[in-house]
Amino acid sequence: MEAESYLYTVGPLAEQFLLSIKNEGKIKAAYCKNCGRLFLPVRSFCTFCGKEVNELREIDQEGVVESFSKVKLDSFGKELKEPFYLAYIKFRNVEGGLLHKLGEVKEPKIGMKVKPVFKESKERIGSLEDILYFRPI
Amino acid sequence: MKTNINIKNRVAIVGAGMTLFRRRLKETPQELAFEASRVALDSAGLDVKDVEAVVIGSAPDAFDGFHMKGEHLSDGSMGYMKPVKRVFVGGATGVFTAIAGWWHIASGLYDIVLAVAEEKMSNARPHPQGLFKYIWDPIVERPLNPNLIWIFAMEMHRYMYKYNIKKEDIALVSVKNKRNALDHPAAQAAANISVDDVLKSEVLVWPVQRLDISPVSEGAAAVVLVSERVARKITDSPVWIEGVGWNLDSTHWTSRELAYPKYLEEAGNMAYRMAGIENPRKQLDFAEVYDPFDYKELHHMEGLQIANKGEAPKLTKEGVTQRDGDLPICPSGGLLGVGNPIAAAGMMKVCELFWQHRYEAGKRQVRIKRGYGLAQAWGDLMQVSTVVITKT
Amino acid sequence: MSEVAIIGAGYYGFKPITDEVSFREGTFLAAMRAYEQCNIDPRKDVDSFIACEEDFNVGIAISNEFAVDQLGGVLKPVSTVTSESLIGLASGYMLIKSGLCDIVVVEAHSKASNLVSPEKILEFAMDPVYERFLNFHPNYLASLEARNYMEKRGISNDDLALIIKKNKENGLLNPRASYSITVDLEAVKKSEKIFDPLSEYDIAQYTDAFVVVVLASKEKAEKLSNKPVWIEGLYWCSESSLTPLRGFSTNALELAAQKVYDRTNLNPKYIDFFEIDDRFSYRELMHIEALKVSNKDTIKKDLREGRFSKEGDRIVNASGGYLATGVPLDAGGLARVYEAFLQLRNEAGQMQLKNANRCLIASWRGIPTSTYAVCALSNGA
Amino acid sequence: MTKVYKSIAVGVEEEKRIITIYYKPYIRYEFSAGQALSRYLQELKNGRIIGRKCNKCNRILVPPRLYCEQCFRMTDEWVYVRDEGIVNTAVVSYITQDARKAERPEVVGVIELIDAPGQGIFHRINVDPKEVVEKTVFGKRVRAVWKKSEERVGDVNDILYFELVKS
Repeated sequence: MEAESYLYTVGPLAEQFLLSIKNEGKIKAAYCKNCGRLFLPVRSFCTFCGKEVNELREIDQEGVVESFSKVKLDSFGKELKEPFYLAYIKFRNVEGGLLHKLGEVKEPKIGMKVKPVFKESKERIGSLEDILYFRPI
Repeated sequence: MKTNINIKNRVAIVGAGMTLFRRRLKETPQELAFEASRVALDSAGLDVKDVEAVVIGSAPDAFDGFHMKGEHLSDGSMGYMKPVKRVFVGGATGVFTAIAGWWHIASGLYDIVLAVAEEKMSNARPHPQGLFKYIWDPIVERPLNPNLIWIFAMEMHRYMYKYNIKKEDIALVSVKNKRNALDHPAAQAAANISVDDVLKSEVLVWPVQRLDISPVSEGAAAVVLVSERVARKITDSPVWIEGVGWNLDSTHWTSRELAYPKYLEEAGNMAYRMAGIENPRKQLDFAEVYDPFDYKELHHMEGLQIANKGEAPKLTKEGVTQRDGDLPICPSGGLLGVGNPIAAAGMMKVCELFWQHRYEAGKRQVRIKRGYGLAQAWGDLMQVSTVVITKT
Repeated sequence: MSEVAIIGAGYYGFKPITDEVSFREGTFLAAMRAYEQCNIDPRKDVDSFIACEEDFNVGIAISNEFAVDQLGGVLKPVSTVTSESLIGLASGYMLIKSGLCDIVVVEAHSKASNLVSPEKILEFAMDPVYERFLNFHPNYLASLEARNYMEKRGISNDDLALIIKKNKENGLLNPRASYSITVDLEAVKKSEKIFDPLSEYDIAQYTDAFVVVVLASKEKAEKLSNKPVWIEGLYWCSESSLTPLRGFSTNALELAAQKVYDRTNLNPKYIDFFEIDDRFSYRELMHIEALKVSNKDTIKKDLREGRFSKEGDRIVNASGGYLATGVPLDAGGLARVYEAFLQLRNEAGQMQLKNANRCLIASWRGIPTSTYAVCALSNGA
Repeated sequence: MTKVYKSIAVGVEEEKRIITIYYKPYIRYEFSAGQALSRYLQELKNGRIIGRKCNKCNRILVPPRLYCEQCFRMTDEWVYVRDEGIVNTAVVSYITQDARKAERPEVVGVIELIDAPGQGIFHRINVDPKEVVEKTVFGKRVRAVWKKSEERVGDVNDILYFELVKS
């Protein structure tokens, strides 16, 4: 009951966020001038105080695993040939966080410190998929 | 219907705002909802903290491309850690969003409610019209590969046949509304065109031609609703919601008389009764009648009893519905002129009530003599209408 | 005394598959039962109808179009609330409180058996930029939350098994509990943790169900029913649908419950039984905490001591909950209202609880949402 | 003042340059037709149109429903109706479902059935588009043209179209 496909715009500030991943290999967070919060995922409004947001700021790239799960089924419910670790990762002084994969890890733990591993810069397209995974520090 | 007209709590509109209406906007649905909400709150002099509840209106999830679209829109609509609800009556949703906001306050449970409508239609590929096949019955209608325009064309042609109405008379609506929209700062399809331009435009589904139709659009619009107690405190010029009405006819449109919208008559009567209006043609100052197609404005004027059956084209021809006429219809420019991001377009009409009553409509301003304005929307399988009546 | 009461409720289905009816026919059968109970004619007596449905759950782009005939609502004020059915109930409640309506019908249904790929529909509710790209089954959002919660509270899979056993066995006396079974704890422990750390036992399955509820003003309720069930208070609340922004929290439920407690001057002690969302076993515990039926320090002990069982002092999900009845999509809230309606009228047969005079219902819209509704019902005793 | 936020409009060409996210959904249904429509489809396969009669208001409902929406009661019996009707409305479509130009124009409309007054069927009508444009087709009598029995599958397309009954 859907269209054949969708082409979503990502919004003006999220576009900057994705471009900074692509061009600088850096995860940045949105900064709300009004309430002073840094937050992820990036959107051009502040969920918490209801004001417009149009600034990104650099953040510590080191994240902390808040939770993880070994993903065995894909979005169709089919078994994956290569299961992977899905994690929820938070960053210092940042509200919210990111969902991503963990790599180079045998036994993940909650509280584990990780950092992003990016694709080669020429392969990056401006997407969260430009990050291959997060690996333990 | 034994609707009780002894409403306990009066409700006022104290702020309105909208985004541009365009074919394609860069913002996400949440961001568009946010922008309209922010502008509406600012115009009311209120902050997100003041909002006690949020009502969201949006048409099919398949357009924006989100299941549970109301959930997706909620934090953009200032709904974070608040009661948020989405209502949905097809194309009639925009006006209905304001009605749902009204009952939050009329119930006495809330004092300040934000009503937001949003639509993003150009996410869907290859064309958003393809999605409309899913509005048809999956078993007895979808297999015929219908296009959305078919049903409207069938209704339009039945209307033309029954009352012997000419296409050139219908085209006058498109000419008027697109011209009115030249004065609307958000307009997408404003233009100075002639009846001839409409009649010569591409035939899509006879009798519907390209310029009979409103465009594919994206955008959002919002109003701030408050209780009488709050209204008296924060503004000298509240716009009161005096009547609300909505009505849904049978799903089986093939067994209904398409030439006349009976459901709109019922919805109108519900709202008129509440507002104490006995003669809409004489008592209304202006009406934002739903006009996704030019014939719909005429059809709806008749359902609303602004014109007798089959006689709306005559009023239009006589200039009554022009902005300087005795009963201006769609002074905003309507969906034909401002654009048609479905739910947002209906809400744009409610915004227009607010601006007109407060003499904030600039060049679009009509004369407020008797005090009443009306906004109406329509949708589903030509089966539902929603009506809001306001008073200065 | 409250101003709005439930005077009739009817259902059809609560089965994994209801191929014998279309969704319209199933709703018609439920509506007929609800109207019969309070002896009303929908064509004459009802002022407004509310259908709770989501397009992608129904399979029609404007599902409101198809909501009207089977309720008896033709040419009446009918509308759709695209949300959890308790939030639809709240709309009916407000329509009556406003003075506009005396009798309002609220309907919700699930025809989940029509859905070929419910997981892809849920993925479609997730954010295209920040969530969908990872291509995982949406239940893993619950997995993340479960691990986080279990670690914080020191709760093990053995503890979750106690909830599974309690609810699935409570359901054995409930004719609507198609998924109720006697539970062998050892088998639960051995089951594969496919949604690591959760197994299939921890996750309620979908069910087909049609529920119709009739609301009335005080005056009408007292005239039409000798056993009205009063709505004492309700509230609903959303945090953010974006999981990475929100993290793992039930703050919105906590706030909704607090509002209901404040408005009704109630606290959990005055409530005889709770009907709350348990679509994931661990979620029952999170919801119990948010409703202040227990707290983070005592939850594990309370669970192990059986305080939430039918014999306990804080009865949770005596109906069997979703783990036993299945999840009827957005009809879940009304399904729980139906269970409470029977209990409060002393009509629950073998399931009947003693002294069931007041119930608190808490519903959730499931992943990826953070939308909750809370409703307090009482029989006025 | 009319308060309008200056959202960012994106042109067709510009859209190719900005970052967008492509997504291919997969959402499928297996609808239960239900008791009334199942029989309807079965009878279409047999080359017949069947309705349900409400013995309270005496209407025959086509397509059949298990319930009468006016009386709110279960309908009472199955009734076959002739595959003939009167054109209630008709239009000429020059576009396809997803708004592309159609190869050839197609006439569709609502046919009010002779044996079930007030009840219409939505279908194709095989008639010269000129008759539609001139509105002469309105009120004319039409009859269903069916697929050959071995080709019928129990679908509304078992009726090819309706055509004018020659008088």
